[in-house]
Amino acid sequence: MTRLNGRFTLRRGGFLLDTAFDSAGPGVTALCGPSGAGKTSLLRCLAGLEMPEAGTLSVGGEVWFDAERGVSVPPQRRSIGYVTQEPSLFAHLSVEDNLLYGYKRLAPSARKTTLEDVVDGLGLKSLLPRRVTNLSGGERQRVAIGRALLRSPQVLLLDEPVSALDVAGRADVLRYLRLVLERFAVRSVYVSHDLREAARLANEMLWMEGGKVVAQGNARDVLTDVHLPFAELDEAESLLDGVIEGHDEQMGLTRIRCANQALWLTQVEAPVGSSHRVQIAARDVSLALSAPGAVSILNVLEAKVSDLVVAPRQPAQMIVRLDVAGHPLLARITRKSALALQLQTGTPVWALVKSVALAE
Amino acid sequence: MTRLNGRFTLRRGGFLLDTAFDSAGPGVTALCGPSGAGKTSLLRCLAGLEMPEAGTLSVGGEVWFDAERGVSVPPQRRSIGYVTQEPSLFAHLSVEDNLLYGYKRLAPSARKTTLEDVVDGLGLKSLLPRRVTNLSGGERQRVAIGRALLRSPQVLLLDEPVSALDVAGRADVLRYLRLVLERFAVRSVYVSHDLREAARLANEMLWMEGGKVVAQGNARDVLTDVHLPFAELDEAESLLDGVIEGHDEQMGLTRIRCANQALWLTQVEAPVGSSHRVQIAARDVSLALSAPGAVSILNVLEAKVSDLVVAPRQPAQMIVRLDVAGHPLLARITRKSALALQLQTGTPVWALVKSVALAE
Amino acid sequence: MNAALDLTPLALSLRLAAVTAVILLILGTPLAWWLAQGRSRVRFLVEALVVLPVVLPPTVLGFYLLQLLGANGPLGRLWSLLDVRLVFSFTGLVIGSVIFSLPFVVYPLKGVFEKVPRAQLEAAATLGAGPLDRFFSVAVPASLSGFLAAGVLAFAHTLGEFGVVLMLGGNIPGETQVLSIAIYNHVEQLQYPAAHALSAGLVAFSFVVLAVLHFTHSRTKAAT
Amino acid sequence: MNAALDLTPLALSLRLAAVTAVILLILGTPLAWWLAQGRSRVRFLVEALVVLPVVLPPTVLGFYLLQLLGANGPLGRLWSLLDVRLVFSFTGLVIGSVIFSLPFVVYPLKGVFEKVPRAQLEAAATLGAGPLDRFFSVAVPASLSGFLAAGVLAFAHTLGEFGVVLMLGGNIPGETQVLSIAIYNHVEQLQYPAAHALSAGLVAFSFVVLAVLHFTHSRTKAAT
Amino acid sequence: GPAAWGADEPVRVAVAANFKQTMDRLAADFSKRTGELAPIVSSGASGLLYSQIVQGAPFDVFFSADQDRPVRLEQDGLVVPGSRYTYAVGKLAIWRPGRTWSGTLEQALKAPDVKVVSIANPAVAPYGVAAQQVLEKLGLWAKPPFRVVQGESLGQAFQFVATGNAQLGFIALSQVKEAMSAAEGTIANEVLEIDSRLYAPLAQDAVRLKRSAGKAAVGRFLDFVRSPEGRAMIAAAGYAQDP
Ligand SMILES: Nc1ncnc2c1ncn2[C@@H]1O[C@H](COP(=O)(O)OP(=O)(O)OP(=O)(O)O)[C@@H](O)[C@H]1O
Ligand SMILES: Nc1ncnc2c1ncn2[C@@H]1O[C@H](COP(=O)(O)OP(=O)(O)OP(=O)(O)O)[C@@H](O)[C@H]1O
Ligand SMILES: [Mg+2]
Ligand SMILES: [Mg+2]
Repeated sequence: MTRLNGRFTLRRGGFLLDTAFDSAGPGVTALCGPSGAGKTSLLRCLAGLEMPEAGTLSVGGEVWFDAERGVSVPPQRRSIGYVTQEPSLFAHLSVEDNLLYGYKRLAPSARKTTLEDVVDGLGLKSLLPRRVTNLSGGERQRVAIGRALLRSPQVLLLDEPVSALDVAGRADVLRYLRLVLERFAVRSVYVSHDLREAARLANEMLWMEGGKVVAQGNARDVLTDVHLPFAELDEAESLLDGVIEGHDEQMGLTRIRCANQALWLTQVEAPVGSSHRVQIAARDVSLALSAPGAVSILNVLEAKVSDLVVAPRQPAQMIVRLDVAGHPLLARITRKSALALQLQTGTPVWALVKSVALAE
Repeated sequence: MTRLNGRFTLRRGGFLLDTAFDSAGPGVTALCGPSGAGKTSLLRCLAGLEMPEAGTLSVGGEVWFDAERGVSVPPQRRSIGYVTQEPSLFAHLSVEDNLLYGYKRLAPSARKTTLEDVVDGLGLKSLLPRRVTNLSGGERQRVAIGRALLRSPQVLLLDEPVSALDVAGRADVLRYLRLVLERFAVRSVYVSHDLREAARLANEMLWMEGGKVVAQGNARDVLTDVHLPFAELDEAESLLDGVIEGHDEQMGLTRIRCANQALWLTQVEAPVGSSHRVQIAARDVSLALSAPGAVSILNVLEAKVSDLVVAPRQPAQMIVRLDVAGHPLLARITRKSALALQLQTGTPVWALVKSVALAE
Repeated sequence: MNAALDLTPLALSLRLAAVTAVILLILGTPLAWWLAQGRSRVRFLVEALVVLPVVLPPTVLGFYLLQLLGANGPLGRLWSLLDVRLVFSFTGLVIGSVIFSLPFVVYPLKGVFEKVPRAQLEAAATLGAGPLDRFFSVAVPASLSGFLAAGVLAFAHTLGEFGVVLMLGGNIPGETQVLSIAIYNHVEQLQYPAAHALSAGLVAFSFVVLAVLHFTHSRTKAAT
Repeated sequence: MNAALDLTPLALSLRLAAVTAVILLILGTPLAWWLAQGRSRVRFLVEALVVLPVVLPPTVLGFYLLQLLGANGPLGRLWSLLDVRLVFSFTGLVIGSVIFSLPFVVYPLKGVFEKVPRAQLEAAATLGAGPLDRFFSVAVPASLSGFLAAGVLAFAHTLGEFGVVLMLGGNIPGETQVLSIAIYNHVEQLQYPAAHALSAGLVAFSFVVLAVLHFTHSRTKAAT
Repeated sequence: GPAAWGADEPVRVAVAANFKQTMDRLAADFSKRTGELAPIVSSGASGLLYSQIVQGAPFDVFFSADQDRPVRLEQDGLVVPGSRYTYAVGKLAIWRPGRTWSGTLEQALKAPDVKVVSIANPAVAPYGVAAQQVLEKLGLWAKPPFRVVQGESLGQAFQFVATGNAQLGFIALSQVKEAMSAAEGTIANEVLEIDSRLYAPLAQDAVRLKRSAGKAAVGRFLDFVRSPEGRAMIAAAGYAQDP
């Protein structure tokens, strides 16, 4: 699939973006990092809106930028959709015409989706004839996403695209986004401050700091590496791949087999036998030395401690990496508990998983 | 303290804001609701930026607006600070001059804070001489917050003020905000899509839908009312008031007595005997019928089921309201577990609390 | 001679003003866009250059243009090879008017072009619009009031213009005698009633046209 | 008559252009602000009205102003009670120039004023700035290029203006004989070398001033 | 194009502004009498017309307000040799509106209520030069007891008086007739013709331009202007004839 790789050197006042990256895909690459890390700057370089002093960019083997050879494909000839951090809709056009702006500029054969589909998926029906200047913040963001999708891009750049949406709206939009990205095999770089949100979408994660990508890799590994900044976040979580084993229609639950064990989650519409990824928040994982009795916790996994560190910013907490039949699983517990349980690398434990969610 | 009350009727195209509200204070009133509910419209009415067709507004007994009597105090004479959803900094001014814009327009005696304090609190030191046009999204938001705080307002209106900040930055800003709001007894209305964030700050919550405030009340009660939309959210949580009983320096933990029981949380810098509020996410609460054995869960509370409903949008989940010595506590568990535990109103249970955080 | 009833000068003036305004918008737009959005370091020189036609008295400007474009002028000779006469013809009036009103088109346009949000131009680029497409689909609609201002000023200034037109046109009735010259002639000949009638007519007509234009524009703005 | 060496007309022209530009900015700014941001429904009428001075030939406009402001005119009589003479004086030149260049100030200013972000004005209001304060602290700095454009156009147009000034001023050497009239006289008298010298001087001088202005402005923009 | 001046093209006349009305009448009369096309009359300041002619303006004949410009054109070789002649000699007058004339020129100029006197600009208008000469002769030029305002043309000098901004103006006698014909009402008794010895003669010359060669109507029109009928019309307009 579309591989994104290259390096950029871009100086803007006191800030220096100076980083290499190589993201093989497929799917979504999450781009995270503190405010001012250079996430937006990197996206702008990818989009061709900044002209780095040095560097290269190749997308799916095509060279989009090469400072030395003087190559720079202009933005309009890069197949990108870019949802900027602050949506910049065309003030003189209606919502509908905003949505169609990129669409109209595509050869019909290059159009992968339709206005109807996007409007339905993002719940924009009632907004179509409206002017964009008096949309609410969340409405503006959804229009911007729709506009970028209708451009049917090869690469979709999303800079906190749902920050102004309420929880329910955000879930709806992300669900639709995931669907579209998969359906059309779009590569996407997704900036988010919400790690759970990012993890739900991403195959791969980049962590930026001070203008540099400092950590990068498969989302499952990066997220559960206790030495990387993800693990210490409140929202730290693990991803496990599994296969649906069955549904409990009556209870509305689905059983999924992950790491050779059964996990229950809220029923999903998916056939038995299909592969899925689940995400488990580190804070949702408790540890016990013996199999627990009657608790409301549905999922109990046999595991072994494979790594543990004190959380750098919260010294009362420990981050524990578990090995569940070869799959990494993060748990966050208090140091007091860890001491009481006398945890160390190799200790066999029961992981009590409070909540399991489907990641894809 | 400053009581905000009134009602507004404002028509904008097909949208009708038509609601009454009465928020006694003190402290923060969270304003939540889906995208397009009218949150921003309501703030704009409070700020005096919209002229409702009908209605009144009184703030701390002072009449700021009365359509019938033709009273409308213009925005510049309302003592408000308004952080808008998309920060609108003055493009021709440096960060420092942006921050000082409102400050300079105050009589020195009315200034409650200083540039240094705000700059330190929001980490803006290195940005001061910069022009605002090339700030990152998160930097812009922090400058906007600082500018509003330096106006030393009586009422602070915050429209998703930290949506563009990363998790750590967001926590820092909210901590500082809480400090300032308390120190200067500022009344605040806080729009947020992140309920946990809102709950951490708010004494009172308003839920808007379709231009109306549909639920309103004390944050503790509103949040734990299983029939209100808050409880069904992923981020649903409970607030408990307690007193610090002691610190475990070695483990870095603090013991707090809530609802007559002891809870452990990450050590906080507060003297023994001081009152605090803790927040407990519904998804962090598991239920057991008997006292559990050795688990990594530190906090186990005796409780009684006082109410339970199936989560409206996730029929596989149940929202359980517990009574912990008279204090409400929410738990979210799967229907399967609820059935296994045979929960009903009155069932005595043990609440296993995975994580406790200080709310204020 | 009852020139008050002779409508040829009026028709000529309107034609001249309209043609001039259109040509100026066509020429001034790319120039203004370049001044507003270009990156060249010499833009300030061009900005200064554009204004120079109006620092000279119109008659004097006309005099120099006559030297340049006339039968003995360098450009005049060149064009006469093509059998085109640049002066003492409608062409001459247009050339003179275009040069003389250039700053009144370029400056207002440049002013609004500078305010076209860069974010919107960038958004258009990422949505597949090339520079020209961006200009027409984003910059122009965002700058309508600037175009209106530029067009109105060019039109009005050309209607009232007198010195350049007199010099380059030669005040030939039916050919280059525009309304402003006709009114001037009446005043000069002490034919005040005729002058008043023509002036009042011109002012009233202009007022109605301008008011309608502005009214329509304000409706459009409110509607979109 | 060796007027090429007589610098009085130049000094007078510069003074007139400067005074006119300043007065026009002072008068035109509130008018343009009202047109850009006001809510009145009759704005379109005023927008049309502002342009009318330039649809008349300058000399004819001057003629009517002379009737209005002159000794027998309604305004002239009024002012003469205060012992102020409005015509054949520098005051007269200023009045005429101000009226004649009004649209070239109002339109560019209105153009940029319309683009002052409403969100910034609202932010200023919530930060305690009243309407006037907002105007000076937000709208003006955001509209500097418009002020530059308006000032430049007013200055340049007044420098070159000739008809109104002649009519209201009476071409009194040392008092109301501005440079444009002097140059015209030379051309009319076929004193071409003198005309060329003055024209070249005027154009060169204007070019330098304008270039410096625009250069400084572009630096300021880049710096802030 | 050049084909525009074919044989059946009307005569194109460039005329100094002060003679425009008279020329209009001459042209109309010529056409009425002969049945030929009425000449097209373009007016302007003589100096400007001169520049235009040098640059190839499509004029057949040039009626200047002075002798200087026609001479210059002769020197430039643009004129049919021998065609220059003085078609009119202007008469200077003063106009003092609002009162029937009495007293002398000097008394009028020195009257205390004469605060502003208008003349045509001596730099560009021969009538202005003449007015200056009169004032010089009367010793009123260097330090006049009134302000002297200058119009760019005779027309403007007239307007300053007509609008009441000048109490007295030096005008052309021909303007008196024009003002009457323009329904301004008669001002004849407010006007005093100035003794022609006080100023150099205001001879106005006309020339036939070379480019009119082959256009027979031009000769016929010039003949008409020079004919007794034409001369009578010029005299009636307030001009003297070549002395
Ligand atoms: N011209 C400039 N001069 C100095 N610093 C600049 C300039 N332009 C950008 N910067 C800085 O570069 C840094 C990176 O900006 P960028 O917008 O890429 O950050 P980000 O990672 O997207 O942050 P956020 O999450 O807050 O949006 C910021 O600290 C910004 O202030
Ligand atoms: N002029 C108008 N015509 C029609 N609808 C309008 C107009 N102005 C605002 N609205 C609608 O009013 C609703 C309320 O807007 P508001 O900005 O208050 O929402 P909000 O609650 O702040 O939403 P968000 O969380 O997305 O920011 C939106 O649906 C918006 O589209
Ligand atoms: Mg960013
Ligand atoms: Mg909003």
